[in-house]
Amino acid sequence: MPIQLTENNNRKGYESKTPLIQIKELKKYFSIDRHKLKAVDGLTLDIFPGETVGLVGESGCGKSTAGRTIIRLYEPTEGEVLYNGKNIFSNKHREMVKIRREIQMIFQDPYASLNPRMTVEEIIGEPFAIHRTLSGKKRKERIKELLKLVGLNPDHMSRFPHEFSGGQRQRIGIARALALDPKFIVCDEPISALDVSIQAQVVNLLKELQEKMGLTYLFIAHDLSMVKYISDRILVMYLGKMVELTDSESLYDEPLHPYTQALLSAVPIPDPEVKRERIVLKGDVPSPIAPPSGCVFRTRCPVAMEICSKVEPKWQEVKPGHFTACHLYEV
Amino acid sequence: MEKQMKLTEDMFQPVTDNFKEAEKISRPSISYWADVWRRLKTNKLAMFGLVIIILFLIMAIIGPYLNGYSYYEQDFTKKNLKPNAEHWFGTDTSGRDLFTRAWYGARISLFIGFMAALIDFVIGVLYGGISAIKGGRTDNIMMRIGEVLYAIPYLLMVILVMIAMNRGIWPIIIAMTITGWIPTARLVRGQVLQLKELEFVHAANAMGASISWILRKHMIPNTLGPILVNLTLTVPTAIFAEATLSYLGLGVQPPQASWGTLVNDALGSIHIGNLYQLYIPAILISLTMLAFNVFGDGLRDALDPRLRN
Amino acid sequence: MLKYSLKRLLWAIITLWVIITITFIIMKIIPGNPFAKEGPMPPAIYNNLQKHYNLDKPEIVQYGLYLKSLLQLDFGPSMKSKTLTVNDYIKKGFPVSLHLGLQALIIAITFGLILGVIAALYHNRWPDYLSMVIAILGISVPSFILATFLIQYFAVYLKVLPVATWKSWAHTVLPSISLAMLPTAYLARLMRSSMLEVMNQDYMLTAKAKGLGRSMIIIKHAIRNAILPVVTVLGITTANLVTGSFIIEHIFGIPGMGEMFVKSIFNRDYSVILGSTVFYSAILIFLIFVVDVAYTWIDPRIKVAKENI
Amino acid sequence: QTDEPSSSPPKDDGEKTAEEGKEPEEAPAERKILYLNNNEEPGALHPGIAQGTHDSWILEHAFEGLTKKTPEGEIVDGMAETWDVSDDNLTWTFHLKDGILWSNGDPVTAEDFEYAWKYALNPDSASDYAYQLYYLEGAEEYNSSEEESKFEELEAKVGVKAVDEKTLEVKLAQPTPYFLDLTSFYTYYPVNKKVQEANPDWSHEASSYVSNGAFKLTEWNHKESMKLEKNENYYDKDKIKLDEVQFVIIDNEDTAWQMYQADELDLAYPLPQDVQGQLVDSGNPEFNNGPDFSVYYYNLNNNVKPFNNVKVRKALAMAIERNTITEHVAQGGQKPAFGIIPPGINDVSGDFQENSGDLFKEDVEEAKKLLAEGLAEEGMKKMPKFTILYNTSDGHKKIAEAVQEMWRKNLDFTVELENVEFQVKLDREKAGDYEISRAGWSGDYVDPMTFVDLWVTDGPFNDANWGNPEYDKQIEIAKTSTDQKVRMEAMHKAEQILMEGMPVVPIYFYTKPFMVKPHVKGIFTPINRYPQFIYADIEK
Amino acid sequence: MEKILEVKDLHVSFQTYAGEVKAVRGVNFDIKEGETIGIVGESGCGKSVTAKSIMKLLPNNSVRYKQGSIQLNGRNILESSEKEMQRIRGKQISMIFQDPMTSLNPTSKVGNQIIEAILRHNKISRKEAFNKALNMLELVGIPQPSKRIHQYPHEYSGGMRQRAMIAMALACNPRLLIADEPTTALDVTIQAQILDLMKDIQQKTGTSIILITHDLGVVAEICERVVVMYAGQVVETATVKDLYRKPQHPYTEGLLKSVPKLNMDRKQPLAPIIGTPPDLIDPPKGCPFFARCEYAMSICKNHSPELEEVNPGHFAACWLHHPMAKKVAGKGEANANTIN
Ligand SMILES: Nc1ncnc2c1ncn2[C@@H]1O[C@H](COP(=O)(O)OP(=O)(O)OP(=O)(O)O)[C@@H](O)[C@H]1O
Ligand SMILES: Nc1ncnc2c1ncn2[C@@H]1O[C@H](COP(=O)(O)OP(=O)(O)OP(=O)(O)O)[C@@H](O)[C@H]1O
Ligand SMILES: [Mg+2]
Ligand SMILES: [Mg+2]
Repeated sequence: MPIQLTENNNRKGYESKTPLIQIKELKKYFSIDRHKLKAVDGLTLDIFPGETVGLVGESGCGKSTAGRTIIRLYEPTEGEVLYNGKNIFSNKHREMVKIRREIQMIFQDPYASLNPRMTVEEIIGEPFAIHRTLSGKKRKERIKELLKLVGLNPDHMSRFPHEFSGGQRQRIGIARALALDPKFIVCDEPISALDVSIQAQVVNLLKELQEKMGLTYLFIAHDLSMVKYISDRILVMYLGKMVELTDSESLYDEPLHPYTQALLSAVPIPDPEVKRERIVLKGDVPSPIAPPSGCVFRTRCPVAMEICSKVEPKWQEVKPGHFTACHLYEV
Repeated sequence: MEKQMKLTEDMFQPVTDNFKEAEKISRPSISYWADVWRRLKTNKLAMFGLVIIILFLIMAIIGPYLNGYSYYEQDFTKKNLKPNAEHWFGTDTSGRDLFTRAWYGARISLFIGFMAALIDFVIGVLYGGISAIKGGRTDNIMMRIGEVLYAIPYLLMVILVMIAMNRGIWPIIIAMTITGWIPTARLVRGQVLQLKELEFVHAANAMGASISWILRKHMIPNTLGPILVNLTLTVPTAIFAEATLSYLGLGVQPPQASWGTLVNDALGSIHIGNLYQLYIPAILISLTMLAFNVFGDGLRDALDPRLRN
Repeated sequence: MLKYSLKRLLWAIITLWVIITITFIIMKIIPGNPFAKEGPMPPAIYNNLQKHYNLDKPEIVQYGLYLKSLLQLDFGPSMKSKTLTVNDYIKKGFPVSLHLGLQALIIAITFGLILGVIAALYHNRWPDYLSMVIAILGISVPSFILATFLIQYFAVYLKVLPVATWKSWAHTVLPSISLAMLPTAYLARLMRSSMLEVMNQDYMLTAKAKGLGRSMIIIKHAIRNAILPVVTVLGITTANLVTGSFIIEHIFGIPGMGEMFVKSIFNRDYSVILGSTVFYSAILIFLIFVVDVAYTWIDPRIKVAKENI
Repeated sequence: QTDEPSSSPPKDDGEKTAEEGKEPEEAPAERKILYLNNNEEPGALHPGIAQGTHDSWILEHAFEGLTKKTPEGEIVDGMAETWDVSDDNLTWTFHLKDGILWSNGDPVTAEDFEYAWKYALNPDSASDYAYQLYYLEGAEEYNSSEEESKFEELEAKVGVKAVDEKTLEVKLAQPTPYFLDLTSFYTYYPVNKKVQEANPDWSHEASSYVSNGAFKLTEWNHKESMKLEKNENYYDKDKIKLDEVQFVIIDNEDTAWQMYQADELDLAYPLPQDVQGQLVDSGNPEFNNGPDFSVYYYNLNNNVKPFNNVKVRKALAMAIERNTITEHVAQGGQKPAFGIIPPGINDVSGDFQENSGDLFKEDVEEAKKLLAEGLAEEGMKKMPKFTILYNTSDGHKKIAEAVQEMWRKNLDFTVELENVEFQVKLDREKAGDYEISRAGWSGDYVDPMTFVDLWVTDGPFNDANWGNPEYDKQIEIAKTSTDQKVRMEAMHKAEQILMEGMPVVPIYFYTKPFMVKPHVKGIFTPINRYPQFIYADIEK
Repeated sequence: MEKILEVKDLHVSFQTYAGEVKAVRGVNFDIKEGETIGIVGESGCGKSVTAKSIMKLLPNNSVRYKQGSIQLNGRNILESSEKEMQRIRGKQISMIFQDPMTSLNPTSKVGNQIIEAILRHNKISRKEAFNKALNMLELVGIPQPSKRIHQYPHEYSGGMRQRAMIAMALACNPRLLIADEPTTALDVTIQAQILDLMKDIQQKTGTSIILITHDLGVVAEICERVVVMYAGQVVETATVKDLYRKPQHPYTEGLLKSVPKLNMDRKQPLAPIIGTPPDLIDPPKGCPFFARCEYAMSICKNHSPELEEVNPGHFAACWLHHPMAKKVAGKGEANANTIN
């Protein structure tokens, strides 16, 4: 089913700008035992320079896969991603290496994404070494600068990742991502593994850098409060599909899709006196190998209707700049 | 104790310079390898192994010159002498000095052992690494090739090598490694398949790193633990393989000696009671095995991040 | 599963074919002639022999003829024995080698696992060292020495067991032990390291938290998880053991198949070389398949189809 | 019944060892059993296609030819009662004994001989030893024929014919003084024609095995063991004391020796080298050492420089200390060889070898001189790099090492050693792809000819590629003459010429050291055979 | 209500190459029957070590119980033998581990793993144990338990695995359940399910629960009392309400502040606690939070504050509550006021 597009899912007010990244009908299937696992099933989105787009959804709904496919860590099954108007999937290796300078990624697990047997200097210097841009003294200077930028002590250059705390490690990862002056960074749950106080440190840093350097983020997370805080627009995914997309305020103020509503209600609020009516979803996320027919959310949806099991809901702009795919809003 | 303390007002003055200490990391900075070495050092057994290995290496170099005999000179009037002041390890059935021959043998055996291990390592890592990184069809075919190589009669290949290259130490080493790298490659492949999915490898990919870069900078250092242990097993295994080849008559050519040929030559001594001829090379081999194994174990433990704090 | 097995069978046939072809080529490259004989060999005699075994035909024809008879499961006549065909060799030798090999395998698995588990449980304490020393002794005494010693002590000196030949169960004891020594040691080392790995896993803590006793934890939770690498190795080891060991059979005068692998090569007995290679490869490929199936049984997470190596 | 798994023997064997190896006394009628070891699984127990010692040791006891040898080495009547020779020495007529039977009860006929010999000569049989029959008229032509269509015609021309059931007529291609000796050789044994025609594979299993000798094969567990039992149909059965001979097949001297020590074997041959050395001087009554009809020598490839130079060849021969080798390396009481023909053959008067004496001397100084001269003649300054090729074996290795060391010490050059598999060594010798190679030759029949024959120009075993017309002439004389005196003289001359030219370097004459348990009596060792047990007895 | 567990002045250290890691340095708390308490604190502050000490599950070769006691029904666990502990574990105290992926044995069926725990502590037949396990799976809301009981962990989803862990932990009706970050690895919707389930079960069985987490939201949802730990020490304990309303320790306050509120202005930066916790090999002499504290005073640097009752039932370890601090604050700078 082709997703109905309204101006490429653009946010209101952005229509005139040229997007930095245009994702069109992106699909990524994994084959497992001759079955197809539709990890990402039709993602269409424009990301504009200087903007932060949040990507939320339950664990396993395809967020990381989407992020990784966008920067071509995976080859897509279908669809294209235009970077500055050029499809990155049709690039040859040489051109791709060039693009890799401008597109970076921050990984979910700060420890796992740093080679435990490299010093911080080597880790942050790796992009320079791979692209042979800076060397020797200059490289060292730049590494020091980067460390300072992310709030680390440049004297710690010769240390190993295991000698740092979680927050510090994530900063090393950020420094590495910033090394080549990227334009676009996919942040794949950069804070999920950290505890609250450190989460705040990292998020502050990311925002600060965005302001300073005009960065564009795709911010993946499943912690809605943090995503809301950092994102301009938020895309909600469920089982590989886009479920809802709008700017962060409207998403929180009036979530349309029942899944979004449940998601929002499930966020625990650190205040014992605020007792919110929680929508506890029944059952588990269905297997992406055999997704339910019709609307993929219907098996857990508290307001499922008959039609939901038969017809896949259309992607539509319910309000200006607020898109969703749900039969409740179909006319 | 705080209760008895005299509290004064100025103790309760706010301070502002406290944040300076916030980022302090008080744990001593110790590099990965220094840490490995430190842990290795505390492992007495591993150090014992290392000392023996080094000692044997030194003896392999200087041992044959220590008592003035040559490894080839026969003196039948002095055959089958038990170890004595003149001949420290005794003499063999041809009256050759066993001390000299034992250390000359160490030279050949250890050389074969180290070279075989090194070659296994290089080929195994490259082959296994590339196979795993490339994955899919390439991997399948590369592994099949390994399987085929493994199934072709080993001796046939040994003979082929010996014919192609004439006899000598190198053909033996090549004969030893001709299939020896396959287990190493499988091991590395298994490791790399795991590592391949680790985030830091993806990170390197995302930066546009090439396969050789990833292999060099990320895979090898992180598989070094099991590989090194495997290597320490390969060294003695190769020494043995040479012994077995000697038994089959494919070992080094006389009058050169290796530990394998010494053991082999002395096999008959079991019937006539000059067992020292057998014991001496056998003990040297066993000690080497022991040394490499305890060292390998120690290294394994030292490199295992979960055992470190 | 059936489809998967069929696919594997197809691969096996292709692999076998490649193995046969390469072996055939090597066999023809290396010098030596099955009929060379000390003493006068008038050309007529030589020609008759060549003709009798089809060796006078072009090599490609010989290759074709061989493949053809293989398809009929006929490995052809031996060029050295005018009495036994290669099929006879296998029919006669395999049950013997299988018996010996399985017995050795049982010893190796039992003791290897016990030693390995004990070593891991008492990591870096004396039982670990003891088990290591036992394992080292197993590795560091070549089987031909060990076998000779065992005979000398138990059969010649104590006279509690027969020296050699293959007649009663008593005759199988010494060869089984000699044969089992190396794999025992190897499995022990392997089991130790994988046990160490498993003991650090979270689910071991879960088991402990349930209040399970130590031995229960090990039996029910640790061993099954740790045994995977052992099983991997067992594939090849079993193939090697059940097809006989030349040295052990040679020393103990056992009518197994091991001799055929080595002697046929030394004798350039072409049909036996090919026959033993095919037989060995088939067993090897089959056992690797069994191992892959065993993987799924041991660790339900592993899908057979994914493991198509 | 031989296919039965070895379930019964194990028991008594197990008990045997438990009883400290005393021969099983529980055998009801005190069966006399001899326990032996055959080194290898026989390749064929068929007289026509048998191919070596491992086969012949069994065949010699299971079969009997027209003639046989006494323990003293004399040729006496076997299957044939009497024989006549024509004046030209070309036609032999054998008259078979009466009442000679196959082990299955069939009578042994002259036809069985004719059939057997022609069977061996048939090119299709691909017999290794068919050339032993080339002395017959038309034999070589038949055996070397390539066209199958002509086989029948050629077969008919072969000089052997059963005149009647009891008479065998043999026509030789040329007079052969030692033909009678040959008739005791296994290629000349008969084969039961009826059995062979009914079941061409009769010799593959004990169950179908039929023979005409003192013993019959009753059990053959391939590659494992064999059992010979007394043949009740044998005409001379009263002289046979043993009831049974049990062979194990073990190809490892060390193990066989250990079995002997553990009383599992009654006879150990061959012995491990080190053990031999100890036993030779020990005076152990179980130790026996008979002469062997073999010589151990080194081939020098006369086509390769500088071995084309006789002085170099001589120098090499003279610089080897043979006593050291026999005493300390081979250690089997072997005799240093200064000629090529081993002791044990009768000359016209006395022993041929003794009459020859030492045909050259060991002399280091002389050797040095000769080497220098020889090299100079060849325009070489020093000995080039070369290799001694030997087939893989510890014994050969040790001798090669000793020779290597002697040449290094005495002549001051270093030779390399190279071992290859037997099949490769032979192949390379044939192809001339070697410099020096170790070799040995065991006489097929008891006549010096079996040795001197080897080095005729372009002879089939002349791997040294040497040639000397004078030598060839002497051989021709010895071959054609029927006068023993003339023949022996010619062969003495030939041996002298050979040692003068030194194409091969003799090292030693083999011996046959073996151990027999004291309770075994009557083992004898014909000069070119394994220890024979046909008349052996066990006395306890 | 009766106290079923009392941790008194617990000190736990680890022997490591760099020296002694003083992971827990004087922890006091107790839990009454049927109560749910939360232990919160940043990563590495000693929560898990405390929990594992209660089960005596810390690695024998490096751990040292330096001081203090853990009283379970009046018996000191630290003095119990391994045999006795085996009887206590699973029966009296159960534990749920952080990562459901790795905490279940991958090669053993889920059912068997539960049955095993039941059989260990009850003298019943395997059949009965099977039925009990089936019940437990049903209780924790696993659909089609009779089918699921025969499946392997990898055939379960993450949430189901965690529920299986809970079923296993509850199988022998333990009196105390220690849940060490039971939902950290799960996403919010599953987390909500699990938390609901735990509440539910507690109501049914009256089990006491110690919930360890660093997610303040989770604590707010289901706990009655909270213990805040920092650098191996308890810095504050109070009822949930008191703690969230009026945190009495700057660290607790910092923790609460660093969480973004859903209705927060996106322009305004978050307020994290600066810096990282001290290294426990060489813990500071004074207040461990000194280096990160906004309200630090000179006394904090060298003198460690005691845990004292600030308000009824609300304990905190901070010099700011010392009368003198209030006096100083009253004189001039008003920074101390913020905390109250
Ligand atoms: N390399 C792969 N091969 C096969 N399946 C995969 C692969 N990577 C991801 N998947 C599957 O694709 C689906 C989406 O995974 P993905 O990692 O994108 O989820 P996610 O939304 O990032 O989840 P989380 O929040 O847990 O990180 C999952 O069902 C996962 O099992
Ligand atoms: N086995 C051990 N050996 C040495 N130090 C340890 C060990 N286990 C824990 N520690 C140390 O004890 C301290 C407290 O660890 P603990 O696991 O209790 O933290 P936690 O509060 O549970 O943190 P998290 O939220 O990350 O689980 C840490 O500094 C840790 O490094
Ligand atoms: Mg993800
Ligand atoms: Mg923890």
